[in-house]
Amino acid sequence: MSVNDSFTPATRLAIYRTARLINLIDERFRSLLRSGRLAAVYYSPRGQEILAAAMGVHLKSSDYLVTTYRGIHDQLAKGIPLRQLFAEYYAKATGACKGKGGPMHITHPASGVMVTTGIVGSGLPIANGLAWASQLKKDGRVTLVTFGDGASNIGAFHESLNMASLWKLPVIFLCQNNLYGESSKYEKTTAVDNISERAASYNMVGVTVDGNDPEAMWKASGAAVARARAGEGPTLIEAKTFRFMGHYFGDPGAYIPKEEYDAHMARDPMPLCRAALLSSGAATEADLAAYDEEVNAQIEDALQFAADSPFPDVEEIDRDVYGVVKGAAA
Amino acid sequence: MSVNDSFTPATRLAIYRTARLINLIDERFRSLLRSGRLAAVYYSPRGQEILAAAMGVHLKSSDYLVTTYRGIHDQLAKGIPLRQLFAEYYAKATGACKGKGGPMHITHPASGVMVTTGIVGSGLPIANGLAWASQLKKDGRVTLVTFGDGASNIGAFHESLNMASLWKLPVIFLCQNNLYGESSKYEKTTAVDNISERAASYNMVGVTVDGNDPEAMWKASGAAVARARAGEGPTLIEAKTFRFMGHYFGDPGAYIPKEEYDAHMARDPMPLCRAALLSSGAATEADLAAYDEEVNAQIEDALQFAADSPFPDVEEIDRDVYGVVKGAAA
Amino acid sequence: MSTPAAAAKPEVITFTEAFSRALHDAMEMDPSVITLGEDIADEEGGGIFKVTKGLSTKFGGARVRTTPISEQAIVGAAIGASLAGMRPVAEIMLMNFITVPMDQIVNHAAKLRFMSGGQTHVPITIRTRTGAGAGTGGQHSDMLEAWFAHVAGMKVVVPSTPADAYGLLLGCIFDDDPCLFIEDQLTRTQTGPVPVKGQRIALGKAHVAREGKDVSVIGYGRPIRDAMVLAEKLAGEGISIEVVDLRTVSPLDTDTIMKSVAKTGRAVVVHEAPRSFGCGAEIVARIQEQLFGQLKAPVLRVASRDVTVPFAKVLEQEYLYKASAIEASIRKTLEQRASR
Amino acid sequence: MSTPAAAAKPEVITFTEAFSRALHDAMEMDPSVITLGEDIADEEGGGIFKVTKGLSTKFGGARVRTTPISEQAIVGAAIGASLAGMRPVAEIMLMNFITVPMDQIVNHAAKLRFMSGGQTHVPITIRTRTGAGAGTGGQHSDMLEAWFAHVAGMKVVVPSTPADAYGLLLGCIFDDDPCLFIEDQLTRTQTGPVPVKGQRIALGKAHVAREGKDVSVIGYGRPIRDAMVLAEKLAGEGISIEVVDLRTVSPLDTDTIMKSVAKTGRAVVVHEAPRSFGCGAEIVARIQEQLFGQLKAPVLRVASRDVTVPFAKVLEQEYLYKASAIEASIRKTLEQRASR
Ligand SMILES: Cc1ncc(C[n+]2csc(CCOP(=O)(O)OP(=O)(O)O)c2C)c(N)n1
Ligand SMILES: Cc1ncc(C[n+]2csc(CCOP(=O)(O)OP(=O)(O)O)c2C)c(N)n1
Ligand SMILES: [Mg+2]
Ligand SMILES: [Mg+2]
Repeated sequence: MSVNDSFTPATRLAIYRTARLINLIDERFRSLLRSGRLAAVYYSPRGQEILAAAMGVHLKSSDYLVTTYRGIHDQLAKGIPLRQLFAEYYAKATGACKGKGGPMHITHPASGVMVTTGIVGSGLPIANGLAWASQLKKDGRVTLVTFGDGASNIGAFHESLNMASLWKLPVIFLCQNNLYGESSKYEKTTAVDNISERAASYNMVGVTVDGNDPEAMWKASGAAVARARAGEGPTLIEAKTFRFMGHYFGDPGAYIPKEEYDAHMARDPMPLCRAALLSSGAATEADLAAYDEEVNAQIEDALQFAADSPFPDVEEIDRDVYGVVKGAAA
Repeated sequence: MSVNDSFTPATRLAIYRTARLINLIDERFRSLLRSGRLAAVYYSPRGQEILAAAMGVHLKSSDYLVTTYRGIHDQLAKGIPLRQLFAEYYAKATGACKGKGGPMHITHPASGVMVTTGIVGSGLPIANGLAWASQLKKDGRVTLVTFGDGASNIGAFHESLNMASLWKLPVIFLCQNNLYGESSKYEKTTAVDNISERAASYNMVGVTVDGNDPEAMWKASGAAVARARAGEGPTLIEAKTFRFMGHYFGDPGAYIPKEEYDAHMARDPMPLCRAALLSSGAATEADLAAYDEEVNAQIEDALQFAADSPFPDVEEIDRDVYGVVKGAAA
Repeated sequence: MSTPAAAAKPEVITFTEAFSRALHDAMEMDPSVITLGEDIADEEGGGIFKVTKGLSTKFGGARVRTTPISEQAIVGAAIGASLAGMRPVAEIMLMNFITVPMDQIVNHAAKLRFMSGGQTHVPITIRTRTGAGAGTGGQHSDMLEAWFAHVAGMKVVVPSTPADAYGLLLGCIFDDDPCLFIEDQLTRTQTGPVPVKGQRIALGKAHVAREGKDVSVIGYGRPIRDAMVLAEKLAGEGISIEVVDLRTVSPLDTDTIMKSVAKTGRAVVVHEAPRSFGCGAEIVARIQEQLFGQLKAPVLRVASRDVTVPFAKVLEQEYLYKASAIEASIRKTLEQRASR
Repeated sequence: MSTPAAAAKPEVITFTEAFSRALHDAMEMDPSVITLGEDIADEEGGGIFKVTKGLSTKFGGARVRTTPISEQAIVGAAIGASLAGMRPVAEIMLMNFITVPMDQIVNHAAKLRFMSGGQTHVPITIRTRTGAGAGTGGQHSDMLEAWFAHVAGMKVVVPSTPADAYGLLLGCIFDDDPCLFIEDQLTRTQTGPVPVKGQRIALGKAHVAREGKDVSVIGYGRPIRDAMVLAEKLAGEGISIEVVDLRTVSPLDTDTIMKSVAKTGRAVVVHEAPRSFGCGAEIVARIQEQLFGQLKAPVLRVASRDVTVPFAKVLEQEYLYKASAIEASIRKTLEQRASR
């Protein structure tokens, strides 16, 4: 895609479809958690569907993704298969990580999901390495690493952006600024008005964009991907968004002022995208209803697959510790 | 001092005197090292005397200093007594640290030298803590932390400046940009034209100044100290300078292009300051010669003190491990 | 000591309440006590585990600071403030995140007293939380105390009851050396008798939690709770277990350990951390060095498996040390007669 | 093996040459081998210790990269590149600086294979250098191998001769797990026989450096060189020492250790790191667990003192483990008869 490509209704539809997939799966997971039919620490992406989808349409499955505990939207936008994803949430042997990693460590190289980390900021240095390998192999791959606003205050962020710029690495730093880190407000922990301004510390291109606006996010993402593929180096994208479901599932979110929450809710990107799509004529109510049915069927299938799958054998505990021989255990 | 105070010949003289003290001690140490009469890893401050002196005249002994392995100029500008300093270099029981810390860990609270670290960038987080304590006690102290250009690429730098700005701490981050980190050129490791530009990432005041120009350095330092004392928060000062003696004593410095080296040498700040001082009439050749004699006498005294002092008792090894009881040894 | 029975008694508190009370009482007693960490102020809900709830409201935002996600800056700020005479308590939310500020802790907090020849010291307390069993997987469950026990200058403390948690946390805060205080996330709602307000427990002293004559069970933290239950059960069979709760893992109270094992001649060492190169090895090594010939059986270790903490419950339980293994080891040391 | 005699032989190389040759040969053999670290390229002089000299000129700046002073980014870049099929060798200039990238090493490099269920793995080698005796003080001398030995998924390697250094470094580079390779800064100019080009030494296997029947001396790295000298000397007195060089500290080759001690019945464990909670404790613990009753004397440990490495030579020497202490311990285990 070239930066001048125009944003078509078809593109909006593509973005909506991915975002809606994320949206429906998130809704389902939260209802399963509420009813106790799923037991896992869960970090909802509710509110951040559009930005992940708008970036996702620019990426190939061969491109690399490094994400975080709040990463299910990134993983789905990257095309991870539902069955392995769900089975991992259910700690089943058929899960992407055989139930050994769990939701916080989803990995699926076939779809380019290389690392999901539970440590704030730690994905950035690793993303540089994936991009360095692509630069050496000239394989044209782009590495996308996503993280939050809070992560922009940790040392690894600084070291990584400096190195990526010096080495002109094909990497995209996507900061999903949802205005909170756990229960801490952005202003209380981050001494800069826009995180994208920090790119200047590394002679790097930095842009702030409304992550909830499909067109704006699609343009910014496309430009960054094009820059990386052309060997012109990294980009820092700050996608402004909001976290509708608190930090983790069950977080009462009492620290968020009601007016602030309501103001964001009034601009929930999902219904907005849906409305724009309908008015653009790219899809009808019927089309979207049909799509929901299609997705719900996939969800049912994946849930059934997870339910029918066995838990890992106890023997699994000794596997994957070392490559060849089992390690340090006496 | 207020920012508008003008730079007088008397001030230049005060700066020269401190810088010359540093200069003469450094010359002496290097001759002692050459002749093998001193055995220690030594990081010469040659070329960075003026910036340390120009900052030093603004500080009280009650202010705090956190410096690095290349810190003898900062320590002398802060007023550390020669006897304890030299004795520590000579690993004597009368040294500031009883010979247990050595040149890389010079500590002397009475003159405000709180920490000297051998770990790049690690002084910055600690400086914030000293400044936090001053803020809580309202004791009006300022904390100065010095570090190199290379240190501006490590994570601790980023975390520290962000926190200092958020908390409006009375701390001054003095980056002594001597254009090299060990044998690596600035451009190869640092993706920004001026390190002071990084202050913008933290809504912090950042200035780049010619550290070898007494007036410019004095003005920038004075403004930063005034800002800190007034409770207006931290400042990042990037003092451009050069490292004439390589990274450590004995470093052949083959990685520095001759033209580059010569160009800097031609602007050696010490003779320039001396000349300006004489032409300003603030001092005569005779005055400066007398001062050198005075300093050389102090150096002789301190060297004699160090020479006459005993090495620490072997028992010292078990002291200062824990406050009350000796620790983990079986 | 806390036993299941205790949980029934009226006058009890949870571990979380004990941690919280210690912080409140310390800040009340001494204005130089200050605290910092992620989300710890009341504006942020008083901490993700609510241990710091109420502190910022009571003592103000200047002494109780919510920080950015910057563990190096958090520990560094604590160190610096301590050099200026404060007694900072820094919270590192979970122990796996302590891998981030290792330089500040090991190269600075632990060494500054020695390297300065005693001119400065670092009276900080680092509170952190961890422990497997909650299904949080490989990066949120590690017990890494062995690293810090291996660093001279550090003190490492792990409580096994709410009352000890209170007394030991006070002990850390008012100790003049850098202390690492480890809170177990799995037992945080368990209860025990209420501690005496303001009463500190001295660091560096192990506690004989239960006297016995047949086998010494030596450990710290969560497994001590299992050992106390087991001791009660085995007493029914006439097996007399002595439970030695180290409380302070390092510096290690060798005397109390030797006194106990010299008496029993049999020992089982237990901890939650993985077995290999864990703290248990040091305890075993010292016992055989000092009591060789007096031992009636080899000193056995019970610990978790040498693998990454798995997510799946079935695997996580397999990873964890087991109370049943403590019992089996006790019986094994009793069967065994010195084979010479 | 290297003995003082060897140093005299014509065909010898230094440790530094051995490290360097291994890197050159590995990069020549396999284009996926890449390396990064501070000042390592020839433009910067080929590394502060010259180990990487010539690499960037020979293999180009794309594969041999001088980095900023950013240890987290250095190790992270190595991890990421390894996930994409490369075999990165990262240099952490001195071991005390490895406290900075601990999160990348412990939470990521060591765990990704397990947490991904084997879908990814991290074949990186982290070369670092350390060791006391050079007068560099508290922040430039620490032996921290015990930390990494306690982390499942990591391999820890410490060579005791130039030939081993070459073979083991190749072994690390071509191993499919994250390896920590520790170079001793004090002996780097010492020499030993030349290794066979391209010949790797398998990880996880200890090496009986000298056979003997009276006492097993077990260790790794620098102290093994002392042990070999001592063994030669004591042989003159008719004392037969078996020297077991672990080579790989973790995973620990328990079989070779037990085979040796089962034969001798006496063991002295030695390492440079401070004694308490060091790797020696694990070795002692396993020996007494497995050979209880067959031991003729307690297993003794020789190690450095539990303090910060001091600057003053007199104190630094007092800090360091001593060859004389190894000899004294050997004699002590020989005097002692099981006191029952
Ligand atoms: C190094 C580290 N410190 C602290 C934590 C605990 N923690 C987990 S998520 C989180 C907040 C992160 O906020 P942000 O980066 O904005 O991402 P978001 O959760 O909002 O998507 C914190 C502090 C952690 N996982 N790692
Ligand atoms: C964390 C860490 N990494 C690497 C080193 C090794 N080292 C010591 S000084 C130095 C260069 C520092 O350069 P700079 O910050 O510019 O300071 P300068 O020496 O030029 O004054 C390096 C890499 C260290 N001491 N600490
Ligand atoms: Mg956020
Ligand atoms: Mg420099």
